[in-house]
Amino acid sequence: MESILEFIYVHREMIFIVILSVFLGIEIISNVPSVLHTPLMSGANAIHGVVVIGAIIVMGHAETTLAMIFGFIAVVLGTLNVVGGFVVTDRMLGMFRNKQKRRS
Amino acid sequence: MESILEFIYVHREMIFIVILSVFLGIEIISNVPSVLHTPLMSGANAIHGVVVIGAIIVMGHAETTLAMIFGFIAVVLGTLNVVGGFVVTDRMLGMFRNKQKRRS
Amino acid sequence: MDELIKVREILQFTLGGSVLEITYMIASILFIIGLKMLSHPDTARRGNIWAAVGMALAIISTIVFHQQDGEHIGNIGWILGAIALGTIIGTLIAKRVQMTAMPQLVSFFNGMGGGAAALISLMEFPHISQALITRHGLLNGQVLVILLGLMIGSVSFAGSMIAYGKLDGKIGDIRSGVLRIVNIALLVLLLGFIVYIMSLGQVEPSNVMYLVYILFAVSLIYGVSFVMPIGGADMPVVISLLNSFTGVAAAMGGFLYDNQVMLTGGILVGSAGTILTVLMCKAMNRSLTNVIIGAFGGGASGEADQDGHIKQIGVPDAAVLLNYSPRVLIIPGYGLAVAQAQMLCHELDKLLERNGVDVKYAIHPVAGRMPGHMNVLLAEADIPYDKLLESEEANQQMEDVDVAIVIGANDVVNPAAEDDPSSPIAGMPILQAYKARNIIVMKRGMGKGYAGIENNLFFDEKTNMLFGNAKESLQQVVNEIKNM
Amino acid sequence: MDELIKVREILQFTLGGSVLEITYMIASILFIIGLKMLSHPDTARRGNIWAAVGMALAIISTIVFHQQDGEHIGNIGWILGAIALGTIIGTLIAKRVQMTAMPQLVSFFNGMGGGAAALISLMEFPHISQALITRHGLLNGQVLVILLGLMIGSVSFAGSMIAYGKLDGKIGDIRSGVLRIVNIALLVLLLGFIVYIMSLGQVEPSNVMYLVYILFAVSLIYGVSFVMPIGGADMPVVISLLNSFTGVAAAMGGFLYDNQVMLTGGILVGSAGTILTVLMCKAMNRSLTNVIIGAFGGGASGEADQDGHIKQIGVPDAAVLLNYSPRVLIIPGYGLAVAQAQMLCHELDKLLERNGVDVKYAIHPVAGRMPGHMNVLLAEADIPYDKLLESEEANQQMEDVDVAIVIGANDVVNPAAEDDPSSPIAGMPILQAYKARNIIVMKRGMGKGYAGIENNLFFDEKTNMLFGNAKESLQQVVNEIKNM
Ligand SMILES: NC(=O)c1ccc[n+]([C@@H]2O[C@H](COP(=O)([O-])OP(=O)(O)OC[C@H]3O[C@@H](n4cnc5c(N)ncnc54)[C@H](OP(=O)(O)O)[C@@H]3O)[C@@H](O)[C@H]2O)c1
Ligand SMILES: NC(=O)c1ccc[n+]([C@@H]2O[C@H](COP(=O)([O-])OP(=O)(O)OC[C@H]3O[C@@H](n4cnc5c(N)ncnc54)[C@H](OP(=O)(O)O)[C@@H]3O)[C@@H](O)[C@H]2O)c1
Repeated sequence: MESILEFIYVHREMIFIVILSVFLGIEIISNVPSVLHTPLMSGANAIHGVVVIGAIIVMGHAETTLAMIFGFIAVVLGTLNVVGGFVVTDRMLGMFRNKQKRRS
Repeated sequence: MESILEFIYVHREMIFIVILSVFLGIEIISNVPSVLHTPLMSGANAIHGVVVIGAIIVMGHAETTLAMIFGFIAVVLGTLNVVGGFVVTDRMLGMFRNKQKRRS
Repeated sequence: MDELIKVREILQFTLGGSVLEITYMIASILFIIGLKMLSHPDTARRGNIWAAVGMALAIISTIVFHQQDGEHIGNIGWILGAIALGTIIGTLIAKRVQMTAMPQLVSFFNGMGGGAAALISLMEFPHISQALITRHGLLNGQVLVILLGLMIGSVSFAGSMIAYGKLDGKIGDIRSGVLRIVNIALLVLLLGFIVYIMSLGQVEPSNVMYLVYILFAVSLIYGVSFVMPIGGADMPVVISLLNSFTGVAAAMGGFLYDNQVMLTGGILVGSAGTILTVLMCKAMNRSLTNVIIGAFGGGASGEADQDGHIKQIGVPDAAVLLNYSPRVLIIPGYGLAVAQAQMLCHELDKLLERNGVDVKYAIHPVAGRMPGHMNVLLAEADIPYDKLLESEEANQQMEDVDVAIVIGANDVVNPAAEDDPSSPIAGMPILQAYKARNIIVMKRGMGKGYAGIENNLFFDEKTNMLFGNAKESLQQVVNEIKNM
Repeated sequence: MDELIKVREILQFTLGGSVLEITYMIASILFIIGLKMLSHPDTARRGNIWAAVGMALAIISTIVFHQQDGEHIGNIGWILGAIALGTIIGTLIAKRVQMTAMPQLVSFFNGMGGGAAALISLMEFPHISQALITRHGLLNGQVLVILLGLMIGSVSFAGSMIAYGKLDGKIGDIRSGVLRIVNIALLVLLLGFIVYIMSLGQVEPSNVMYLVYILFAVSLIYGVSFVMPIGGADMPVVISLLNSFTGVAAAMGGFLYDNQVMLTGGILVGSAGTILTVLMCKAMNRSLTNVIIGAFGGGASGEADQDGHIKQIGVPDAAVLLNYSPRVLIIPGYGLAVAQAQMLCHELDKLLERNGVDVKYAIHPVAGRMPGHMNVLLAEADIPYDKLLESEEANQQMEDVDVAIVIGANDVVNPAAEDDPSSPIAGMPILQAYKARNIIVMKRGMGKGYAGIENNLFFDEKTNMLFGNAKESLQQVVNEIKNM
């Protein structure tokens, strides 16, 4: 128990960031039209590829070969997530961009 | 310059909190109907009365008489802001609560 | 190194400290939820209460658990006394004041918050961390945060008091081009002064306190001169702006004390308040700069041709006209609010409905002196919500309206907004009463509205003026209809 | 003490460190703005690009400026190589895949992210701060964050791969009640295992690595068995859910490295993804629990009376019917997508319009296999946006429609949703094609739709079946009309 409270205390600012991000995420999405569900899911998917930064840090400080190999795989996977995610979203949105413009 | 960068570095988490709060504030308010402008302003006004916490801290650690006096005034002012703000907002909203209910 | 810091923070950990942080988190969540609920009609009142609960939690928890350098909050008696005093005065004022005086009240309370923020900065300046001063002199973040908090808080305090005075009719407008230049100069001076103080280098903060007091004084002056030239009609916008200033000032306190609830609370209000200010300006079809710099109204501009003749109408004729029209639209304005005639208005409306007349109200977003003013007043008089039309809806139906009764409104039905590009209200969306088949205007005389300009609607062929205080005129019309 | 910590942090300050933090702030802002823009049709594409810019900034800045215990990022060659490899493969896959395969692609990329998060946790477990272990043993926040990241990341990885396989038709559904119980047991086991590891006390992390590998393995198994029993039609919802899981896993990395951009990015996606999941379920009129627990479709339920007779129609008759009807409504479904008949559809529509027929499209929100599927396909075929009606609008006009052509749709026009409370799609809002004066249904045979149930619409008096692949049928109808 104490160690949980301590964790909260030490990471209080991070927890505030979490709280605010949670609300912000909800607010931003809550009015999205259903047409955009798929591209939005795909774009959000690309954003959590930010985990690749963690992979870069691991790899950047890897000392053993095992760590290097795992790190390498993690960076590749993370990059796939980021690049693939953004490219595929762009392709999807490219499909109905022109139509949507007329609408406004 | 360096001391500004240092400030940013040391307070990076606080700055993230600021950034997120700014966006959250904007998101939350951006669709408010004009009828609610006044009560919303009044309610928001009460919330920034949170500054009273600072006043309490000052006063709680005041050592000189001057600090005590200023602290006392600050706590009174802050409390006025908080209490007056919430009460007046409640009164305003009380005026059209029943009508609004029928609307939904 | 990261490790080292975390470990140090861990050593500093106390049970109370973590309970305090958890309450702060809960309080912040309640603020967010409260603000969110406040922006929806159905949940607004509950939202206000949630936010208040969050505030109470944060305050109580601070008193009980806060520690600074291992010391708990002292002087508890005095603190509780100050809180009690503030609570009593605040509640009394808030409960006693009339609905029409709400805007100035908000302004007053806002000023209190600004004042508190300024005082905190004054108190904390001498306590700036020695370590920081040794490293960077006064050129450090803590000094910046304190001085900005002082400046913004003071401006907000002084400005709010002036806005309060203006709305309460205690202070008139000073319209002068010079003041505008003075204001810009003052602002530059203030910012320059902050830079100057910060560039003093390795000095003992308490030795330069006199400079901080000067900054305080100049900020107060700036606050006064900032609001002084702005017209009374624009006060709601100014108050909203000052509201967001106070939010930012409170957030500075958050930085200072590493206190996240002050930070989130302050910044939320700061950003929400800014957006709200912009939205308010939009509702009046003006830009924020226009509000702050371009003084509104005041004689000079908008020369309407006053050669036209006005047509008066007697109470009996007005009563007949109303009673035998299929569709009547009531357009209330500031005059109705001043005359406190909303109850009578509802009586008229019920009477007419009983006689088969279809009665609706057209609510202009900026009718009256604060946004939502008319809605609040009409709600107070128990007028059903579904009778209220928003501007656009009302304008669409206007051509089918047999009689539009304009009660104490002026600017919001002034066709100059559409016709006359030189008019100070040019471009503001209006209620197009001139499109109705007949128009009855109830006002005391030929007095002008807030924008201070002539209104051609009153000279229209179709317009009938019914002079007199709104309350009396309405009473007479109601009696007349009852006797028919 | 607060002072002390700040001072320590200050000593740790480097120019590069602050530049890194500033880029992280900018990147987070770009993520927020990007996500915001992604949720509006007009700005969506630019939003995606902004978010991508933010990501590029964050990655580059990490490589250049990141320091850990004073050491810069090493192995740069390998890192750049890995990034290059990921970029090339990612771009190729993303560009080559067919529009109809988008959902499985998103799932695939999502799995990659989850896998990366899991690997990071695996790597970091042995490096847990010694100081923390001395103080609390394994019962500390860092261990919690690592283990949660491992578990959530692995579940997301395995689940996404299964979802990918299902959508790609490589993996069938396993519908069994047993699996549901197994799943609950597995989840409890996983959480219990985490608690167990954390309660081990003062042990050397590297000595308990085998436990962590076991956790990893069980998490992978759980990911598989979590998605396995869920029907293929529900995969978009599952992917959205797994998407938010990966977001949370990424955020755990943010805690671990005190890295705010990972934290905000991850949590934003976590919360936005959760809401999106809920919104998607709403669009299909189902609850999330229903999606996860109650398997959908699959023979057993919904016994429609198949005694009715069906009426077929020939291509010439269909062409005549269409060409001489004032109002035609096209209802596209999954079959149209599979047959890639959207272009032909547009040709038919242009042809009819030229002959004076009013042609509109009715788009059901869940027609096809992913939300917005039909909109994307029709947009691809250059069909003007103003011809597309949303469900409600279409239903309102349905009674005035002379011919409704249902092309490869089934569930979205199944009246059982309204009539038959025992049907698995009961309560789902449908396109009320049955209200139209005539109905033409184009499909290959009497095959069922995703929900796997009979459709009484096909036995309706007014319905004419035109059997054949949608593309071929449409081509024939188009040719026929051209020759008229
Ligand atoms: N709502 C807001 O948030 C807000 C905020 C700031 C500014 N404003 C501004 O305020 C104005 C509001 O327009 P409005 O049409 O409501 O009001 P208005 O233009 O200010 O006109 C009010 C009219 O009511 C008449 N009146 C005053 N007391 C009366 C009484 N006791 N009985 C009958 N008539 C009385 C006055 O004429 P007599 O003297 O001849 O009787 C006056 O012409 C706009 O210019 C708007 O931009 C509004
Ligand atoms: N959109 C989403 O986000 C989403 C997500 C998850 C689940 N779903 C579910 O998917 C379903 C969508 O409904 P729907 O009406 O679009 O499709 P559907 O109910 O799946 O029916 C598709 C019909 O198209 C026919 N078909 C297949 N290939 C064809 C071809 N080449 N040419 C002509 N016809 C062909 C099939 O009949 P034959 O075999 O006889 O040709 C089948 O009956 C709903 O149940 C929905 O809940 C949608």
